[in-house]
Amino acid sequence: MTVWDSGRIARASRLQAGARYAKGKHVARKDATALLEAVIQPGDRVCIEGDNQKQADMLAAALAAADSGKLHDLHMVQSGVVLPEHLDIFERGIARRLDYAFSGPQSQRIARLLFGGKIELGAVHTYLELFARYFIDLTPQVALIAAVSADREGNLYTGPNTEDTPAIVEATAFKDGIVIAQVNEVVDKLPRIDIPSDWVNYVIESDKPFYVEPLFTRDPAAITETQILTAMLAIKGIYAPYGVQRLNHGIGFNTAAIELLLPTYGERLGLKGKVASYWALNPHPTLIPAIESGWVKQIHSFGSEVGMDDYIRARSDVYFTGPDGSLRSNRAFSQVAGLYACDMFIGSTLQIDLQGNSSTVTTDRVAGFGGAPNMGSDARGRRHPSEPWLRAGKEADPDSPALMRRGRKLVVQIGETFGDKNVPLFVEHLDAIELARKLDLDLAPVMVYGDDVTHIVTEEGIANLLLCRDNDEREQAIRGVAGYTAIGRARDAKMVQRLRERGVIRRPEDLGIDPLDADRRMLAASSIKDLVRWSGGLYAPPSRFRNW
Amino acid sequence: MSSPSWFEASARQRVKEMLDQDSFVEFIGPEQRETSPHLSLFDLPEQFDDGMIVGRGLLDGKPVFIAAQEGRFMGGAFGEVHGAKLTGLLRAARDVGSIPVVILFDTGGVRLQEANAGELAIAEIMRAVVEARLAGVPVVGLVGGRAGCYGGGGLTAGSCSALAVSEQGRISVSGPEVIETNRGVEEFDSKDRALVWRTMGGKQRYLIGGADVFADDTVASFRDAARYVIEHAAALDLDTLQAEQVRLEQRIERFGACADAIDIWRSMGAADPQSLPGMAFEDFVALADGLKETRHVAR
Amino acid sequence: MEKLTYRHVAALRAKGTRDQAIVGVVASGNLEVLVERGLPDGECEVEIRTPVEGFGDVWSAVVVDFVGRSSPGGLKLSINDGGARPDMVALRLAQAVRAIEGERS
Amino acid sequence: MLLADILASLFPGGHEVIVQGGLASGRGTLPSGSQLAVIGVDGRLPVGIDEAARLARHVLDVTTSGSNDPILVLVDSDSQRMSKRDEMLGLSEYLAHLAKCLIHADAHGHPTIGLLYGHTAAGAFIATALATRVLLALPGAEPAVMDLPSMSRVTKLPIEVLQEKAKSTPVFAPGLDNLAQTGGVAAVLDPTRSLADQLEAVLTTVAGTGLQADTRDQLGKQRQGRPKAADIAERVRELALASV
Repeated sequence: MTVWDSGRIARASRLQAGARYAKGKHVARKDATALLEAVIQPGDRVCIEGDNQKQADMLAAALAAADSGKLHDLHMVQSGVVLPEHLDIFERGIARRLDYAFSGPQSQRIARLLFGGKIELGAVHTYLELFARYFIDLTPQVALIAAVSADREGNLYTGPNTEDTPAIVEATAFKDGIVIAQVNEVVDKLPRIDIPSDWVNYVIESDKPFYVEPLFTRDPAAITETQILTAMLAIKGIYAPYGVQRLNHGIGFNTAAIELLLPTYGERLGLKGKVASYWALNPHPTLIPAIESGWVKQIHSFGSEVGMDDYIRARSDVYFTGPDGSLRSNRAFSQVAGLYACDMFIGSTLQIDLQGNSSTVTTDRVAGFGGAPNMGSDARGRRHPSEPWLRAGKEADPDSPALMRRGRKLVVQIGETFGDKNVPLFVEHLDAIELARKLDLDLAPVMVYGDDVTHIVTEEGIANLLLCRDNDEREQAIRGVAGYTAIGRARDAKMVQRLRERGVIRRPEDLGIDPLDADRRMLAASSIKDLVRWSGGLYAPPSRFRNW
Repeated sequence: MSSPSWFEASARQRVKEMLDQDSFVEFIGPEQRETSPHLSLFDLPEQFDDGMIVGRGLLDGKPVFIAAQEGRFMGGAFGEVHGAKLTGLLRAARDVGSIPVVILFDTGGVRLQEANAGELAIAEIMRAVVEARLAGVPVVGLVGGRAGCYGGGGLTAGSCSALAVSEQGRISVSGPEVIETNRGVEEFDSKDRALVWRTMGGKQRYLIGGADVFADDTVASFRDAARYVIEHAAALDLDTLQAEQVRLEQRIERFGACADAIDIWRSMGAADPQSLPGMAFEDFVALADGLKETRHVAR
Repeated sequence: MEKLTYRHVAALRAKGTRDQAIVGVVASGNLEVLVERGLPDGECEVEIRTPVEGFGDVWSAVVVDFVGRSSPGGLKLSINDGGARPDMVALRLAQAVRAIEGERS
Repeated sequence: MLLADILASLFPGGHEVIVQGGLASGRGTLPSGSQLAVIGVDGRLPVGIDEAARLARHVLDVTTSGSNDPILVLVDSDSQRMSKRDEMLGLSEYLAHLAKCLIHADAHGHPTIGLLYGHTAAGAFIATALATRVLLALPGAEPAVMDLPSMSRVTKLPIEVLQEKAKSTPVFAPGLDNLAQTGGVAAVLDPTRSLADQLEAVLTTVAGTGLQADTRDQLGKQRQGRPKAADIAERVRELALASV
């Protein structure tokens, strides 16, 4: 006889196994590992919540402390491989297979484990892809999540850093999985309920608050004159002509410079209200001056940012907040917003090749891209028009009839021609290809494909790839802004000159920008302290960013 | 345009913009190429002025000798040439007997690649500071740069007639990393920047009497501070030293058992000591001037 | 430490009457440029000391473009490099010419 | 040499120097009959705020005593005390105060002589031994600005490389010879002879009141340890004087 509810039966037996450690739904911290050993089974798909910001760090440590005789061959399906414990479980044989989206600080170690055969790699995803697969073929049997607080019944308040939690819990709880939450504290009354208690099976009070990385805090003091020049080029050469109202920014210093130039340089260009009003963006501290100057109408966020909570609470017209007043972030929804409702993505990368493909993966670092590939891609499913989208579409394809012409999302790569330690931004071949060969992958880890990129901005100028009519032009347009890198020096000077005459390449002087005007005094804030001042004292930066 | 940030400005900008317009004359300027004779041994690049600018200029029409360290070159550290320029300037001030000296500190201390020369330079500078002061010359220090005022720089600052410091300024002998390396992270967590600043930063120094004027982080504010401290510089004599002895002994008696600067501020009477680091310039000055007990800071 | 010297013909004499100027600072990723008059009006010399060896062709290209874009006739530019990237070098060279031409920063 | 042996050799007729908590203070009579005030740091004690304040108090007591006794500063110290408490309470002020008291005393009839007989380093070195008019040392003294392992950490150069470089220049590596060559240590005494005799000889050269020119940079030039300092300082001085 066919059994149609084997999942439900399995869940019941897992819950029974875990029951001895629980009082209601509450489990003591000291029993965390034992609970995991009881409810997880060898070979399970397990998600440890964690992305480029928040981490279910206590549960990660509890799993890493498990007996590898009891728990082994797990298939980890999680956004981030960020904590040492995330890889310890592979080294110890507790886990074997991995599907993930992002790894920042562990990117070097992950590469070593991949080469050493300790990790069997499924794929490197974007956040949105991985969330999608949670509902199709990578549904977790057990999810280990993090919340700010729980009440006695097990309702959860995930607070400003809600981030991935709803997507993970939705997929797990409604497909017979087990949801285990670490919480900073158990309280009588939650500020608001983000996850209802009947989707949660166990709650463990952690000995310290879950870790959050202040990844989106960029110290204005570190912004260079060259970055300011690239920011001026982007504002005057892209934001202004396209009238970009809806956008997403990456996390680099070039885009931080743009944020800090809006209230100064942008204001002088008369762009207030005409560009940069609606955002899919984390609460970047560097956007505070623009917000305070009345540039920003609305922001939806993937996650929160350390120290921004009070500021957000006091600016609920701008941010999405709950009835309790605190931010409600949601990575899945914000990714969708960035993909479908934004007309531009602008961000930095480590390598760009002659076709415009870009990647932050190098041969010894398997970084994963998080959300960038979704932000930095043209959504083929988009159907609503907007001026920048239509204009970009027309530039790419001037001859098709307007009513049948797809628009294009503006995907802008911005950076200096040389990065840290004089490493060139422009390369003949991406390191990602070499890595894919070494690891025998079916697909090289490309962050943004060249055919999605519309503009490249460097200190030498802007290359508008939409206006290139063939691969040759495209290559020379890229070489034409590649500065003194080997790629740049090998340009066909005559062709580059012709491209410039056609406006495919625009130099600072073509835009009426004098590079010598790129001065730090143009920044609306030149230090973290300035940002605090702009916020009226509401922004409370983490200690490591202070100089007071 | 508002006055530029002191912290952000280069040593040359600070000198140029705090003196009367076009009044600065440099001694042994960069075109003389009197660079360090030792850095090449370590394959390190030289700077034409060795990170120290000395010269004379006018402040409100009155002549001053001025010296400025570039905190971004070798962390503003004292090397042989760097230090000798300041020594020579102080000796000249001693000989003239009437022109004050303004020192714009921005230093991590002794330059390790020429450590012995740097250490001796500081000994010579301190002796020259005292000689100038004994000759009746005010020698004043301004602290608010990127590199802070560490090591021998801190000792030299402590020898000056008067000091002005901004919030960003730090005055200390051992740097945070040095303490952490030698004594462990439990003694001092150098990455905890709030701890660094409340332990050795400008506000703490001003509150406990380690500096005479609290300046805002602008060239204009430091210019005002310099004028003020030149006017109010303490003479160096036995009375001053005895007063300083009493002041320093009392500090140990009163605060020697405090575990943290927050405890010091609380015992000074600050109602909400935690709020001091975040406090805006004017608010802090108003509060601090109510708390500071030693009005005349003998040094 | 590598020492590089480039001499070029310059189209125009640099404007202004100042004898010398200095911009930048020798720090990581930065450099200082000391600019002095004293060469014949149609000549320009750039002398570089850099701890990063083996980038002569990049320096050469930067200097050629600089001489083409600015009008550094009669100028000697001496660089102490702290490992600056070419874009920073180009910026400082342009700033140096502006500084000796007498514009107040 | 140990402190007790040094004191015995200096003051064969006995002395009133006491050592308390690593700090020495008191006075002694040299064989010639002249009186000598003594302060000192012994047993490689780090110099923190408490130590600096006590030493400065002794110096001020001598200055106000009405005598014209020279002050002998005996040094076997660690570096400055590296602690949160000391820096929080303003160690730089305490060390500077001690140095100022010594230089002030020197200028007011109490010639100061330093005698380095053990270790010393960094800020403690500046505030004690280097704040005297004449710095003497005994063989085996170990003055240092920073030890080579720490220097290796900061400069990111292996210790062997630093040791190799130190052969060609006295300018950075620790050690008595290097400090002497750069002009910091005036003379090294002979421990096999009477220290009292040797000290009295030095005292005759520093007799008299008022400050004498600081000649350490000249000494460093003569001994080829500091090629530029003396000339640069003198050039700046002359330019400054000419500018007035």
